[in-house]
Amino acid sequence: MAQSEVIVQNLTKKYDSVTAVDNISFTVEKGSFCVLLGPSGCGKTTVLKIIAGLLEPTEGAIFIHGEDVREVPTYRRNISMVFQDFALFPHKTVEENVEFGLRMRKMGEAERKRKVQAILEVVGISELRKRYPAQLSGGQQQRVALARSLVVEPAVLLLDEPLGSLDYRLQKQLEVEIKRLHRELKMTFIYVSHDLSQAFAMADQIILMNRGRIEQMGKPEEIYYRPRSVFVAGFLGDVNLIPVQVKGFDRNRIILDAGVGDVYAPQQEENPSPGEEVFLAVHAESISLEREAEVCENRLEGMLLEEIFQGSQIIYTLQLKNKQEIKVLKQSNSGRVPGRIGSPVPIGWKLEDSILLLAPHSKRRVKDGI
Amino acid sequence: MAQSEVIVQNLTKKYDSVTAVDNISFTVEKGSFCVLLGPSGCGKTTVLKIIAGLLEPTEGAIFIHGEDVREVPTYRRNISMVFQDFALFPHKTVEENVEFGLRMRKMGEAERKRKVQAILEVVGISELRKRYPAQLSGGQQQRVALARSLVVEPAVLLLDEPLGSLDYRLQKQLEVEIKRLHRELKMTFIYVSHDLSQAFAMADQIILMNRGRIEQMGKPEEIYYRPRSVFVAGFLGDVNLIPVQVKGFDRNRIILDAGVGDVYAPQQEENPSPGEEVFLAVHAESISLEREAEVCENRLEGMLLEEIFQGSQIIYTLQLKNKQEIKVLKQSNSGRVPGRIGSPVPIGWKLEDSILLLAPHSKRRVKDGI
Amino acid sequence: MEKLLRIYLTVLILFIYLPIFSLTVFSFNSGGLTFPFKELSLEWYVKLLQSPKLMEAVYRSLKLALVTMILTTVLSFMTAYALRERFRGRLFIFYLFILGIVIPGITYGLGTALFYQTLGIKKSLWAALPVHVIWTLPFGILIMLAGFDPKIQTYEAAAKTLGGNNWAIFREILLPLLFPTILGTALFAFTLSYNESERGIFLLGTDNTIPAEILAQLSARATPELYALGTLSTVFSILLLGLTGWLVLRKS
Amino acid sequence: MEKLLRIYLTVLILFIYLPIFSLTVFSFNSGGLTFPFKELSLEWYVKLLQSPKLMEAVYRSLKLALVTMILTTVLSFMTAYALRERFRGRLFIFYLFILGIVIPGITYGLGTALFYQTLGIKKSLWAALPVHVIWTLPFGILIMLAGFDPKIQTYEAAAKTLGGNNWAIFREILLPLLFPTILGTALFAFTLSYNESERGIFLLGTDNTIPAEILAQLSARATPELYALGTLSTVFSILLLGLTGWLVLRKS
Repeated sequence: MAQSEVIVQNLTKKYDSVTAVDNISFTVEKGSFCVLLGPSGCGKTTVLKIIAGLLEPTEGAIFIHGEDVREVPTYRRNISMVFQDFALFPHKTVEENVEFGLRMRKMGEAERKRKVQAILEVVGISELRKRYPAQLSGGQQQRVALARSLVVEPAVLLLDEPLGSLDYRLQKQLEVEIKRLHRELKMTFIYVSHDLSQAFAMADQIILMNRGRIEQMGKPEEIYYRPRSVFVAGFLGDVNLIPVQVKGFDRNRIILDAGVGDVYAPQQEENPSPGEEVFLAVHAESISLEREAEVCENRLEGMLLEEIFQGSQIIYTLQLKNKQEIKVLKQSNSGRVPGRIGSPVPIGWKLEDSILLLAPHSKRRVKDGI
Repeated sequence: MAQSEVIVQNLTKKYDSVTAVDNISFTVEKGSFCVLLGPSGCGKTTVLKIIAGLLEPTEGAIFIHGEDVREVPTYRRNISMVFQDFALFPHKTVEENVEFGLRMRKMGEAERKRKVQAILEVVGISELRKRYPAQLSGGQQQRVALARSLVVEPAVLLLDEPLGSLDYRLQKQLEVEIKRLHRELKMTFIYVSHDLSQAFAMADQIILMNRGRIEQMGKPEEIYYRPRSVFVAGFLGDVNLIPVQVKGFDRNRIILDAGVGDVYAPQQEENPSPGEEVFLAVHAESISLEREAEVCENRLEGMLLEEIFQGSQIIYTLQLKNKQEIKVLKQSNSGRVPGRIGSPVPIGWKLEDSILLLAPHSKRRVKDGI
Repeated sequence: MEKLLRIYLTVLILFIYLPIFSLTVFSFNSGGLTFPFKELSLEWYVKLLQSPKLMEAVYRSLKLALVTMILTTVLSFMTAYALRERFRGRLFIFYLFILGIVIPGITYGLGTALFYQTLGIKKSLWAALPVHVIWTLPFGILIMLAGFDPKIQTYEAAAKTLGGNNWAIFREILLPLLFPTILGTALFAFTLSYNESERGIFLLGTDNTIPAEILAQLSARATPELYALGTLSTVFSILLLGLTGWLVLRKS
Repeated sequence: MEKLLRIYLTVLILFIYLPIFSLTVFSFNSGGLTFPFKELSLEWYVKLLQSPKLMEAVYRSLKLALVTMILTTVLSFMTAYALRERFRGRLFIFYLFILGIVIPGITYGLGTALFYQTLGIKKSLWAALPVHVIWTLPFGILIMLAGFDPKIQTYEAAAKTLGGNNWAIFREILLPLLFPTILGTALFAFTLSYNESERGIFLLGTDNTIPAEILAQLSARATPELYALGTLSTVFSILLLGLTGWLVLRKS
């Protein structure tokens, strides 16, 4: 069994009357890549700062490498951290920045130089070592920040939205490099992000937070294919949320009234009662149109409202008779165009693509707070 | 023929020694949605501010609705603008904020009230009209900012990354709403963004800028399917750039040496000369794997390096024998898994999916400046 | 660490306020200047009110401070507004104003007296007005510049794109948003001017303001009604500063 | 609009500097105080150097200013460091310090003299040290607080996560980054103390600092070597302020 590197136990952080983090617990395994994901203000950065020792928790405990670090100051926690705006020391060169942590550890000069050189090569900026941060581009600064944190070989590397202030294109490139560094260096990474696609691209484990609590945690595929609440399904982006009422059961299916016809979901371990109002979530790319729709177990009819070109994908918006909108995602080279705007189009999806959301607050509207 | 609402003519803006905008010209048609797209620092916001009259150009002219506005102050230009951080007046209520532009136009109180009420309903926040900006969420503030700019019925609405400070999920929702407002109100919109998917989702016309110049302009599909430079292809994200050398011509094809075998591109109006080194761009979603690859005109063999789950899509990274990496994008429900990591996989794409890049700076490496 | 800082701050503040405290205590002592505190009484306060010379000086100080306040507020608004723009020489001009704080007060007063003599201007209360304004202006500019936060420039831009001309922007955006800062500047300027003595002393002639009068009387003999006056002035200054602080910081 | 502002700034600055200018001009006039400018000469500067009373006062002022500078710099660094943290009463403490600027100087000097009398402390040069520090400290704190920009807190956090303890952070991050601000504070404090007269005047006894000496001599008779001294002090203050400005703003 894998060893636990970081254990967060019943962590709570209150500011005066506001509860930023509300009694959360999780475990990060040694060598894994954990992403704390959630909308801004959900408390993810607070958790990271408490792990780093930059904030004190109101309640709860943190264990790093088996040690309770409640009384351990930041500089003896064997962690290091990459900040959103890099926080490179402006009065030190790249080399001096990277060397800082090693000097703090009283490492001899020869070994220091060797390690600095090695890590600068790993992140691909050894030719910049005499420059000052102000002379570097955003991407280069981020590489220095990574090198500076990695060179001390911490038990845990904490990353606080390290790509947040970079261009989209640069983000995508550095995502790949951070993932590669993680694989090569076999350290434990805890990465804070509000960007789902970043989390999917990098995480072994996603901890999805909302309003100071954990909504769901697990592997990216688990979160994507088995969202457990309307919040999670909504956060995934291209998921259709259809309000339905439970009508009854047949064989292995739950029969649901969608207002414009019956739809079906697989039976659950704990089934809802007939009459209950729940949400059905269906991924936009799981929905078939036209002829392909006719072989599906779930079939409805929509009217094509809109077709949005998105590069590699096209999003079709259709409307059911009760004004409910359905998004359908198709790869743009798939060549099938479902008729003209305004024309009726058959919609369908497989039984196993119906995700029933039974979570307690499933009746809250997704648009809440917007 | 459509009427031109905004004409930008040979516009240049210099700050001391830096040229932020370098002799650019373009035309925005009446009622269209134009997106100024580009990486940060490319000069797009400078262009917008010059159109608004908030900055003075060093050279060049701006025409709005046929009038040369060089000598016209901002407040008489018949434009309005939505700012990235909303810029709502903090000491005025929602209603007073929205009313501001109408009062500046000396509109009578009864008509003012009517118009404010109407636009608040259009953007869906009429119940918030007595609140102050600080009492609103980010999404609500953006709706107020939109209402405030729309209510004056400007000839042109300028939007400066209006969704930049919002959460991803909220961005996607408001994208749809801004697009809907544009369709319903039939105004001319000029929208600044660094986000390609936003531009694709909303634009009739994209003006892609880089280092103060226009790299390419046209409809989203034109830019996506016919990028004219390595910069544009790189900006599109999931495009494979393969360095090739022109070998010769057969029938309607150009024969290219990719180092690991020959590949083909359709002949151009202006063909490159044999021996010339150019780039071949192939969209990641245009590449087929395994059996499907075998019927394609372009065929190579790759080794599977990595498989990244991205929610609705999966990115496969393959490596050719010369270490060139190839990205392939598949919808995650397509069910085909191309063998194990490390196993050889046939790669293929159709002749018409080969895009030859002949632009002058096509030899610059894409990683430049990173 | 935090405890140490707390102790340090407490000691420092005690140290600053003890002199004021002793002045206050003795102003209520019927014995007057000498150490054994005899009896609590308002004797010196009554004497103060009965001294026409001192009361006239107070009245003059208030008049001068009021006019200084108005001029300083208007000028610091205009100066801060101008200094907000980036232009060549901006910092140089800023420092030319700040020099008003560090320049030796006595030298400046002396120079002005000489300058007036050259021009044939007579000494009087209003002759001291320019040096008062020049003393208060740098503080006013500093407060105003701090009040012009960068967001205000965005609000101005937004108002422009909505059709607002310069006057409308001043009236609808700048004035209401900067109102607390403007009032804060005014009160600070008033307090500074009311307490100023070094610069004005050579210019006032016989029209002594209250600090000048105190200085003049002290050269002769220290009377306890001056303690009463000092206590009142201090309380007044504290109240005005408190109000200033509340106004400047209320919005944040 | 821009032109108007330029004219306004020029007029205002001329107005501020003309008195200083006339002082300077007359200090080079062999005729001395009176209007018709006779002849350019260094006569008064030579007399100044030959006046042991004035030169001693200059020496005393420099000594006092130096010690005040050191204390103010250390205390304002500590205070600003403490005030950076958000804690209950933070603004209140900040205003308690700022009160040092607005409190009437004469009242404060008088209070301190009384306080010393109560404690039996004799008047002397060093007796004026506390009031000098209290006068310069609020300015020092303001400069330091402006220098502690929010990014510095991030650098400190980064240094902590890299294994830096408090002392290492002070030495490696705070000191080098704040060095210009610290030096600026020191110079500003020095200049303010060197030019201070109101507060110290009742505490110095016979150990007059130079502004106190000028004030004392002026009560008797204005001699032109005081103009020479005023001119020198002003030039000195301008140079120090220029250096301060350059130090504080160089990094931005």
